[in-house]
Amino acid sequence: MKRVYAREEVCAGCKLCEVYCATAHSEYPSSILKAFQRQETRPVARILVEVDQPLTFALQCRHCEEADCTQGCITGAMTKDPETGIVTNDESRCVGCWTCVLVCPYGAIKRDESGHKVASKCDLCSNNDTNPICVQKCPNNALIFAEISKGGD
Amino acid sequence: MKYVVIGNSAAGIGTIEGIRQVDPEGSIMLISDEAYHTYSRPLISYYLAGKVKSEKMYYREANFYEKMNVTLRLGLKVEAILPEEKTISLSTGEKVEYEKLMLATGGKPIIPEMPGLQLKGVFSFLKWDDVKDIEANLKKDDKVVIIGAGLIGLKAAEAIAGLEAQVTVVELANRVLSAILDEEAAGIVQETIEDKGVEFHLNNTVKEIKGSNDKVSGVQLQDGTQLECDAVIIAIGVSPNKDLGSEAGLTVNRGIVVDDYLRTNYTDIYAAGDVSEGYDILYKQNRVLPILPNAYRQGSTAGRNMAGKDERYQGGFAMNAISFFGLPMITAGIIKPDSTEFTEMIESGVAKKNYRKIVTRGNKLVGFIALNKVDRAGILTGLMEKETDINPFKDKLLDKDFGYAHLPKEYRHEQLLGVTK
Amino acid sequence: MLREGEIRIPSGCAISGIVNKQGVRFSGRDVIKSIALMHDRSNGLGGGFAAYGIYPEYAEHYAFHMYYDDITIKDYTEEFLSSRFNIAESHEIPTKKVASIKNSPIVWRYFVKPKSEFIDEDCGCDEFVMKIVMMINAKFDGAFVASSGKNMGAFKGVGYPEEIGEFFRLDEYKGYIWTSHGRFPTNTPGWWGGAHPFTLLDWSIVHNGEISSYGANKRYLEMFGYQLSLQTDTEAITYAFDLLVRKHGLDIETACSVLAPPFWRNMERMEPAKKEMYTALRAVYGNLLLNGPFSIILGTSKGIVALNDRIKLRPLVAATKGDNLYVSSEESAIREICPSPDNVWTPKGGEPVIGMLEKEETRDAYQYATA
Amino acid sequence: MPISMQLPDYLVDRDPNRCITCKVCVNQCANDVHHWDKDVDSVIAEEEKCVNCHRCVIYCPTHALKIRRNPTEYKENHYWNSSTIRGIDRQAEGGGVLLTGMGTDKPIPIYWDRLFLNASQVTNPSIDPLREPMEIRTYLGSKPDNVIIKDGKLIKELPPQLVLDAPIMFGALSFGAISLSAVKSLAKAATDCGVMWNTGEGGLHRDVYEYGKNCIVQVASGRFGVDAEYLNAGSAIEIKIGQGAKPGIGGHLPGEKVGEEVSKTRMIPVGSDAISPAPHHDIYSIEDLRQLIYALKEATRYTKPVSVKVSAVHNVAAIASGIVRAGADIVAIDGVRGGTGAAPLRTRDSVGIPAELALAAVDSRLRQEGIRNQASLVIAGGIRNSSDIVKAIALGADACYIGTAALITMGCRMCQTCYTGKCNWGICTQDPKLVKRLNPEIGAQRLTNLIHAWSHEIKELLGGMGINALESLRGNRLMLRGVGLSETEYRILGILPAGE
Repeated sequence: MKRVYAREEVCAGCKLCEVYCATAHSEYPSSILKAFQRQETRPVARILVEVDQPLTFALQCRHCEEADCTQGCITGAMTKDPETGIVTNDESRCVGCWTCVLVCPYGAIKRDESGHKVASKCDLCSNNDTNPICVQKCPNNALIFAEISKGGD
Repeated sequence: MKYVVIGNSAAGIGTIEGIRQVDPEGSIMLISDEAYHTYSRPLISYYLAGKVKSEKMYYREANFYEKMNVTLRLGLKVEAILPEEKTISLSTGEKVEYEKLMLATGGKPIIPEMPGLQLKGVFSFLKWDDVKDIEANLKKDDKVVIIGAGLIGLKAAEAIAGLEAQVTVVELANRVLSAILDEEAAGIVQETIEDKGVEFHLNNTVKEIKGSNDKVSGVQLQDGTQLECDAVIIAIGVSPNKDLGSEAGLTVNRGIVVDDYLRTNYTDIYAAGDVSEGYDILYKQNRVLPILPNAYRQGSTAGRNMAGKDERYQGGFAMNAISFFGLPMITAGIIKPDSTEFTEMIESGVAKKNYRKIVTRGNKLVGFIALNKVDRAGILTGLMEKETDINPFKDKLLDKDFGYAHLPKEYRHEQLLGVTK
Repeated sequence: MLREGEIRIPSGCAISGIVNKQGVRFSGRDVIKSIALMHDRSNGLGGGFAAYGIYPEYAEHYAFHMYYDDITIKDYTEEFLSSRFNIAESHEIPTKKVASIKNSPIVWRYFVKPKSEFIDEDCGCDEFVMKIVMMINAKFDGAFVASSGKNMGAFKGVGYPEEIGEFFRLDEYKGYIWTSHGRFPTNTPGWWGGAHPFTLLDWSIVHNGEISSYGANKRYLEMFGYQLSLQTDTEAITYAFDLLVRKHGLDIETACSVLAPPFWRNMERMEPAKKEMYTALRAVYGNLLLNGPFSIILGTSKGIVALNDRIKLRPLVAATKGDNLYVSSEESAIREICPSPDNVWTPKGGEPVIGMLEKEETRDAYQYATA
Repeated sequence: MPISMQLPDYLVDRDPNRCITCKVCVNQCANDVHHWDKDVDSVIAEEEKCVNCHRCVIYCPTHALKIRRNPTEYKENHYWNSSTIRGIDRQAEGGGVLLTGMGTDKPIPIYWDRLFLNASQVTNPSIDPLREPMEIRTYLGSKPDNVIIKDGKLIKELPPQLVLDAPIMFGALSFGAISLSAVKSLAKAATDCGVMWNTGEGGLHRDVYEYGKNCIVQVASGRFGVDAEYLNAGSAIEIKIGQGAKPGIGGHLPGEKVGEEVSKTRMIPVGSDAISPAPHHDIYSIEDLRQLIYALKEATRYTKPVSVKVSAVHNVAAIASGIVRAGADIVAIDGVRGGTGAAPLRTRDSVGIPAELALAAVDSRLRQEGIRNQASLVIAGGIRNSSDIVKAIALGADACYIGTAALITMGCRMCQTCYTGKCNWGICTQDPKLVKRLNPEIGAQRLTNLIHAWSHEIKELLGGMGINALESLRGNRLMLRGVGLSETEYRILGILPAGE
């Protein structure tokens, strides 16, 4: 499947991916200003920029083939779509137990406590075709959305 | 039947999903003594607290069995397994032949012998029916004594306190959550819970449940303290529900003993989940690890093996993510080592209820506690699972921004740029 | 008003030329008829002819056609000429009164050879004549050398070309090559020297077009000692041929491929040796590339070459009939004098049409009545 | 500490209605202008550090930022104006030579803008580059006066030439002054566009050897990174005598910029200052230059053209003539507006002459001497756009170097603080956290776009003039007319006033 890969050698560490991701997954997906100013709680980005200068890179759910989060999920909210391969969290079923946070080896699942507590994670902007918002908006092409075959890399 | 699965919880469901990954056709029968569509046991406290409604209790969608093409036999018991005949007999008198059998019978509550157990108002806290019972009997301002300050006991305490009942917890150990927390962390948790009006009696236990008119009226503690109460919840723990196995001649220790492929001593019979003793990669021996992720993984691995794969179960270790009254914590592995081969690193800020502890053995991470700041704890779990050499970044492990940026480039690239898992 | 040499004057034109490859000499009547057909391509402000083989009796002398504004400058120039040349013959060029031709200069003809003291290894006769011609044209105010080659001459002036032909009585001359030019300048003071053809030694050029590369061509030629006193394209083209063929020893066809080189992309497809040659020519002589629209007829004593710009922005048609090669701006102007040619074609841009004499001797075409 | 007299040059306008405290400005400003103050949960600015590089402005996702010139007025004084006063303040407090970066920003007459191009009307047709071939390929190198052909074959092959698909080259920008990302961008773009890039005096990093075919390797007075492999890695060699931004002085790359990679590439120890002497100490005279030219030709077996680059100074025409006679195949003239990573302000603004006049003078002089064919002429120093190039070629240049324009293409905002090494755009810095901000793929793509765009424009302009081959414009000063110049300037430029 296509995944988002970070190219740390050109990541400027600006964290604009976080801003755009948070906006896209907020109550006001088309307006940064509204998302950050009107939503009661600050919107949570589902991508995370790690910084240990000069190293920076963005990291988000890897949509694992054998996803620990889906296996560990106590409610069955976290599932991997057999067609698209996208791992998503059904927030209506999630109870915020953080087992997924415990098992995700990438640390890619965040706690969103803005509403009822839920695990918040990358959903590839709900598609496996067009570029997710983080890829679209990365000002330095440090994120790519691509299929890398096994043994490829 | 080609496959028979006994048990309708995480390990059983994992088994079915595992089988179906490999064998979309073979007939599957699922047998459970609970008459429910598969539901999530860890959610019972949420149910009791009213945070999760009935319709959200289910572990899989309504058409799950249909989709998986599973013959369902709910609300009945397996009386016996006849390994030689590859047959099981049911409480209905039926006999069912199997080619492969999964024992995912889970655990049962540990109920210590004491007077008064038969009284009305004594509950255990394991199944949905248990909390439905409590829900039906509990009134506002009732006094409830909970025996056991482990995960179950405290989840019960949280739920019941939320129902405006008065909760007292009695625990034999010197601290709450003694299996997953050390003293300092436990102290923080206890304080948090006490702030919500829950009382604790540590280093103590209930000696006798007292009653009047067949109904619970109080308890007497070991130290002589008398507590009035309207209900007692026994939440000491669970033990493997292994009798069916042992009676059939399966090798049994604390739980049913399985090999690396989750087979019992009868190669057609598998066991997974809370009933079994799987490999613990930290202790390097088989242990009962009654936690949900472990149960599911064992189940699905066993399922694939039952359907013909030859997949080694990588092993697991104890790990828990839980929160009480908004205080989250994640712990894993060995958190309170008792020998000098371990090293501990601690960062604590009690005021903010932040506490982090790292336990290492040699160049390996073998356990941690994260209180409050639990974000990205999974990275640590991953390092434990992969038995990664942590020496190059050991001093960063407690940093608040610890992440892949601090891991060696090769590891980082392999993990993030390769195909994942 | 500034005249040629003081300012560049763009102009449109008609051109026509005939060569008999057997060297048979024929009257100027045909070429006049041909150019006259294209009357509308001129505006009466310039016309002219070049003819080869017209002075067989003085074939070894340089034939100077001189235009003088007045007697004073004529005397002065003649004195100068006498000092540098042995003059075998000089006379006024015979003319006829034509109503529309006005303000004609004094037109005089000299057959000369350089005095031997001016000739040495470094400076042969041709080189010497060229220098003198350039000097007169640049510095002798009121005197102009219209042509200076051997056994050839240029006849040009202000007027329609057919009137100029009549004025100079060209039907009375016989030549094996005739080229002609009718001019449509956008402005002109009506200076006879500015009319075409432009000549240098036995090179003559008639040209239709406006070379946008003129400034580059001019500055390049200046590096090799040419003084472009007229500021006309024709002058620059003439010098370019002179440099490439006479001085640098390229053949005419190669010279044409300098003036209208193949496109780089076409060179890419050539076989390596050819590609290397064309690349070298273009890299070295790039400044001689003639850009912008042009069609030209180059006359030499050995034949004619007609050439278009690379993307054929000006018309040029060619035809053959027996030993005759015709080139002209318009097919009608050829058919006017050769109604049924053997072959008529439109040469591609940059592809020269070459009509060289096949033998050295020439003869008169008594049998040649015009067709 | 005595109070500083220096006011901030710029003020940061942060619209509180638009700031979402995302802190992108904080993490992007290498000058540490922006800070997040957690006590008030807002971002504040230390304006005295702001150099107006626009990094924060462009990266701010809500356009909450504007940078304004500090509006505080000094007492009006045409002579002792604010920049003069500020310069004195800087020196009064710092005591050093005033340093600056990029080309001069002083209002020197811009001759390019006084020159106007011709176009065809009626008497000859303009040519539509979309319909007709339009050729801008350029050969740089010494040309013989004539071509000898026998039996349809070339007798003597051409001396080595550089073939350019457009008359544009990236000027000398050294690795060390600029980042490896910037070098890679230039190298890749030059290769993709069929033009040349120039190492400057920074040597050739291993990662860009693959772009050697489109590279001019420079030999400067410090001889950094020069060995036989280096000389043979490029397609031409350039001896750098001078630089338009700082004629007469050398270069100084401070040791802190000499990291591992710069050290390897320049072949000097890590952390050591890379000092290029003002003169080449083996060239004190023209005959010494000849020796070096031929030494380099020998080292490369006469397979590569040798260029000599000089600053445009007063007698540049005579100097250029000498260079051609010394055997150079290409003469590069860098005018007073040429850029730099670091130069003393006074030198940059006051030394040298404009490229336009130098070019015209050199071209005329070489033609007068009949040696214009012996070397190609490359002009540099402030070429801003395609029409500057077209005008330069009409004045007599064979090709142009672009430096500043290329830097702007890669993101440079001309803040002129290159010498601090804190380039927020990852161009003029060796700080790894800044270097990676310039993605060489994006840099190369932007440069390629620029070259392609300019190529199209050059073709349009040529077509308008009725020209379909660049050769026909070269030195074609009739295509230029001037406006508002003095008689002397017209004479030097060799052009007529508009209307004549």
